[in-house]
Amino acid sequence: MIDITLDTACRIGDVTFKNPIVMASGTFGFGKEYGKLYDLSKLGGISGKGVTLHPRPGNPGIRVYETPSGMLNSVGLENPGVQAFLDEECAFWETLDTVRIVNLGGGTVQDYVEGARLIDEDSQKRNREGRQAVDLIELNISCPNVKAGGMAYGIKTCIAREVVREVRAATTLPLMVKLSPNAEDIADMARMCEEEGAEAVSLINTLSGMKIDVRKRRSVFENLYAGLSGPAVKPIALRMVHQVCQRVSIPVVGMGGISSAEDVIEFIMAGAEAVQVGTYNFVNWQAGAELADGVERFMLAEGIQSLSEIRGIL
Amino acid sequence: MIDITLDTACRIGDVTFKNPIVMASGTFGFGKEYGKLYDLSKLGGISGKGVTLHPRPGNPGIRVYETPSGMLNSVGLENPGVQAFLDEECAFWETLDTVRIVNLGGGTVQDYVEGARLIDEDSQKRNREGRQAVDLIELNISCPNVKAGGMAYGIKTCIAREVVREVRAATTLPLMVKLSPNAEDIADMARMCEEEGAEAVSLINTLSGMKIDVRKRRSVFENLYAGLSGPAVKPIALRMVHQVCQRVSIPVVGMGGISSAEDVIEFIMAGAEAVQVGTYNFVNWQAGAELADGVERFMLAEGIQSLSEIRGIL
Amino acid sequence: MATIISNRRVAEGIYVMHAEGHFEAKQGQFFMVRGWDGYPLLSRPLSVYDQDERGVKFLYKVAGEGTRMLSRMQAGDDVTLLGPLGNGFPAAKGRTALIGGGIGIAPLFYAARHLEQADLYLGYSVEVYEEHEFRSLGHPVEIDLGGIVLDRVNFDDYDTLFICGPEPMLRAAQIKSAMSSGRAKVYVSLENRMACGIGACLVCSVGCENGRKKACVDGPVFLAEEVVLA
Amino acid sequence: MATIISNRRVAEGIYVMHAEGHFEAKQGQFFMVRGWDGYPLLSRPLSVYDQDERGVKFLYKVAGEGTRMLSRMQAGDDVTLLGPLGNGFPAAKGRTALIGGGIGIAPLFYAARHLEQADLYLGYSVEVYEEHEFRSLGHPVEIDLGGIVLDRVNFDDYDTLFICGPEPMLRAAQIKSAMSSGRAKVYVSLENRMACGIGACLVCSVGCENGRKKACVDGPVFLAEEVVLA
Ligand SMILES: Cc1cc2nc3c(=O)[nH]c(=O)nc-3n(C[C@H](O)[C@H](O)[C@H](O)COP(=O)(O)OP(=O)(O)OC[C@H]3O[C@@H](n4cnc5c(N)ncnc54)[C@H](O)[C@@H]3O)c2cc1C
Ligand SMILES: Cc1cc2nc3c(=O)[nH]c(=O)nc-3n(C[C@H](O)[C@H](O)[C@H](O)COP(=O)(O)OP(=O)(O)OC[C@H]3O[C@@H](n4cnc5c(N)ncnc54)[C@H](O)[C@@H]3O)c2cc1C
Ligand SMILES: Cc1cc2nc3c(=O)[nH]c(=O)nc-3n(C[C@H](O)[C@H](O)[C@H](O)COP(=O)(O)O)c2cc1C
Ligand SMILES: Cc1cc2nc3c(=O)[nH]c(=O)nc-3n(C[C@H](O)[C@H](O)[C@H](O)COP(=O)(O)O)c2cc1C
Ligand code: FES
Ligand code: FES
Repeated sequence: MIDITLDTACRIGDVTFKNPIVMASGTFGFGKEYGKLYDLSKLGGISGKGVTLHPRPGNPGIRVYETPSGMLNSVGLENPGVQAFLDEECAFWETLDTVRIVNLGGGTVQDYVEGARLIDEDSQKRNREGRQAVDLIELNISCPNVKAGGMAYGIKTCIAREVVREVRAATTLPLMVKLSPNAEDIADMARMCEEEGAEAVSLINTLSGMKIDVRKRRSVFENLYAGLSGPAVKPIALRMVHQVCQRVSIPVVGMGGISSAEDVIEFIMAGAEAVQVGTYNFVNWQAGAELADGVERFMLAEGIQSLSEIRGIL
Repeated sequence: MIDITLDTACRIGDVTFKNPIVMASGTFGFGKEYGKLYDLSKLGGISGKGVTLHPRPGNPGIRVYETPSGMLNSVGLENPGVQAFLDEECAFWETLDTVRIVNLGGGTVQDYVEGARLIDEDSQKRNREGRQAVDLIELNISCPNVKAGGMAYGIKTCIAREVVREVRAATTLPLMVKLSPNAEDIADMARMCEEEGAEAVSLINTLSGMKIDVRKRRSVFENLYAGLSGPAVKPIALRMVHQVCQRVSIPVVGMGGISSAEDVIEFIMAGAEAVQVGTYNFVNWQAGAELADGVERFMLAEGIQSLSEIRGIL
Repeated sequence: MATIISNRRVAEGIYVMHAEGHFEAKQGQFFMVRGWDGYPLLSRPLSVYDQDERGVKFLYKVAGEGTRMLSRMQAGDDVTLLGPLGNGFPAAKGRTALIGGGIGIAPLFYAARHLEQADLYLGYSVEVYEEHEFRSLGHPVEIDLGGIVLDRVNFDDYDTLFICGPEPMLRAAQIKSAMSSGRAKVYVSLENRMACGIGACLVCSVGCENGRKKACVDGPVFLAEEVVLA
Repeated sequence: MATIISNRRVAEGIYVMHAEGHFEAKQGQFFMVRGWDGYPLLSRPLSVYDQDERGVKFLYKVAGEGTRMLSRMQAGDDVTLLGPLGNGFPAAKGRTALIGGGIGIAPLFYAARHLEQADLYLGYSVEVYEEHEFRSLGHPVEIDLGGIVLDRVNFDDYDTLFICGPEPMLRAAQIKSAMSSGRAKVYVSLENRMACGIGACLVCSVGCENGRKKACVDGPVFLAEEVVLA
């Protein structure tokens, strides 16, 4: 009998994930709810619900609409604000044996920077007390840029550069920038993040989509457009991850529609260091644990000892 | 009893479609096959399989792969060339009581222009003989631009402008430009087409996507990426059509995932003059006829007499 | 995974599914239900219609793709259930009425079964179903067919009201409540669209007087005066 | 729409569906089949296994989502059929053998039923099914379980060969044919992925010596020497 030790570890800078399965921002709360359904230490990591400097009520009206193999959401970044997150959720995060990622949104560069600074200070304070709650910041640049007339930072590289640069300067925590598939040139955007010193990029956020209620003759969503996620978008997400991996040498965290261990492997073969899983949490409440196991089963079946053997094989 | 006459007509320049249902290029051959399944005069129009100046064998290897609520195709513009199309298919097209659209692809600007000129000359010749086979040219700018290192014309407005301008100058037939959802800024692209004198734009072509065979450890497609279509992409397509309709005043023909009469109405409410139906032909072999009927039923049920009452209502 | 014990049609487009398992659901709680793998994507929230030693029952209406697929399932098939979820009905105080409109009657049966006193008002639009079951509970049952069931209830006759039904009915109940003496505490059960069902995604958010709440964990039962209906 | 007369399991993961209708299918033709509305998206191509006064039969293997859904359908359910499609087998000349590997045996039954003489070679990997049916045709039947069925056939003993099976088997047949005397005309039936099934979309394209052909209308049956297998 041969004893095989599988190496599923993934790395971003100095942060090590025990496996490539990270729960995606906005679909997993801050982990508490799913933590009642399974052991979160099965996971490579968790990206918390997106937080902004100031609390936000999110969007009014209908916030979810199912589409063929996908869903549109218009949560609109409802969150209690960075400070409340630090005060109320981080005690729980301190107890977790998995990589903890704060997803940070904003409206002005100043908001982003201020938010990052608060997180950084809190982190240093905890560190001095021998505690840690946050391992990584995920900078969500899909938020509307108040100055640029509401167009998201995530669309034009030149507009996004400023926010990445300033946030990079504001924190010593490892920084991962979450890219929008609505970007004009997502590979270019990723390259910019690398240039500005980000440790990693993650993609894709939701694709801008629309649903019209033909009887009411108006958009289902008060915000007109909403964000598409789920299996429907996977082919697009995989292509974008592959494109980005050709352009940067920092780690890339891939996501978009993942709903099986094979999907995870596809992203890794396309070059991703790790993946995130969003909508699939709603389909399978054990998603994280089952995908982590599934990846190991796949490796055993295919005789793969370390994910590095297949990463970026395409 | 009140006698209601429904007005389902749509217009592009001087061309009138009896209803908004047009069959999308590449999914309907040149109409002969589906013509055996139902009466093509039920349709607003037909856009033929894309043709290029020179015959093309298309891509080797697997050409189709099903994805959740969508499909990836990598046909690669297999076609007999413009001249063969004119010689072999146009006699049949002359007999059709529906709007006939030639979908024209190319690799160099010269190819596009030469192709357009051939179609134009043929059209003038037939006209002199009192015949007509082609009502409209649909210029497919998603083809790789040989000069720009294989990047599709459809991505950057400045690169596409040349081909639109030159083709516009090469033909007196009404010109519709088919836009790619992979464009950096699709509304900008549409605006450029309007500026260059196109009579209409149509969108969306397929979204670039990827599928990896995890056992073979390579892309399913020899061409690496392939084009995603079907219901999965509808929310994205609808949003793009709405965005484009906000930017141009020429008619917009919307498509992407349409598979019900309600889907058709959504695109019209988003501002489309007419729609095209692609992948749904594979799902429902009577798609064209049934959608045409379905639109009328919807109008009756909702008390709509003319599509202009609801067009662009959002 | 729960095995289906039975799944029978009780009226045109209306079914009762009995699924095996030991759940300890409270009155007014719900489950996220799916009877398929990946398509359709989301699970469907269904209220507890009844619960017995063998399992849980759902009374549901075929509204679209998901419920249509549920309706085609048969005894022996497996259904995936997450729950019981939600706050459920609070303890009823004093004279109590349960008012249901359409498929909104579903959560009232199990609630009524646990109440010593309750007046039941059931509103149907085209066909009456499960009347016998409701009557067998021994409470007074008033049936309305094709009318407005709320019109049959004098809010001031009661201390507690549980109301379930389509949104226009809930809005009407809010108005009626505001115009009444205020004797009755009026509770409504909302049917917001949901994704996770457990409080993690915020898509089911309800505008409340003091900020936003989650229909799936803070609800689905809310004080009528507290929620802002769109 | 065709009503299902029966749909029975004949081996692990193998089913025979009998669907009502008058079709006049030729041997070797196929239908595009769907037993659902929109999901999964595409219809599934299935060969004619047999045809009688009541309808058409398919012998199919559960390979993925679509065939799994077909396997769950029951007598009385409706299935959507487009067909018969494709060229079918040509007239067989001289001594003829029909060789099937795995579910590739499906189109051979109906073909054999219409031949005066035919030697049948059926290759199975784990379990033999429909043996009785094939034997009842009265032709010699050689069964291979777990081996390489092609090895049992001497191509030079025949004038016509119809071969159906997985792609590696078809490639092996091409090689074997090229190395034989050339007496036999060797035909293979391809199983390319399809979308429209009627020649309109070009996704089923087959590289042939003289240009590209469409598996759905120019095939699925081709001369082995003519096609380029990937
Ligand atoms: C807490 C709660 C309890 C419920 N209890 C019952 C019950 O006991 N019996 C019953 O028949 N129905 C009940 N409903 C409504 C039921 O969930 C919907 O009718 C069902 O989800 C429709 O799904 P569908 O696939 O048939 O329709 P589709 O229209 O195809 O559904 C598309 C999507 O919209 C969502 N959706 C559509 N209508 C509703 C709705 N009214 N409420 C919530 N989501 C909706 C679906 O969940 C799905 O994600 C309840 C809803 C909630 C929130
Ligand atoms: C002309 C022809 C005749 C056939 N006759 C039979 C038959 O008689 N009995 C039988 O069991 N099978 C037959 N097949 C194969 C059968 O079509 C596939 O097994 C089936 O489509 C798989 O669908 P799925 O949803 O179960 O699998 P999935 O893997 O979920 O299918 C996903 C997609 O890939 C396509 N696909 C997957 N495998 C194949 C394949 N081998 N061939 C073609 N498309 C595929 C499907 O059609 C679908 O679009 C035939 C194929 C062709 C082309
Ligand atoms: C309900 C919902 C809320 C989301 N909220 C956030 C968010 O706050 N911040 C963020 O960066 N991404 C957010 N996302 C995007 C996801 O993290 C992820 O990028 C996207 O859903 C694609 O992955 P999936 O297809 O696996 O869901 C949200 C997605 C959903 C469905
Ligand atoms: C098999 C296939 C072949 C296609 N070929 C062409 C083509 O030759 N020219 C073109 O402009 N678009 C082509 N398209 C794109 C369609 O015309 C349409 O833009 C796209 O499929 C989106 O619409 P749908 O979701 O309704 O299919 C093709 C699409 C498919 C699925
Ligand atoms: S449904 Fe996810 S929070 Fe309520
Ligand atoms: S499947 Fe469409 S041409 Fe053959």
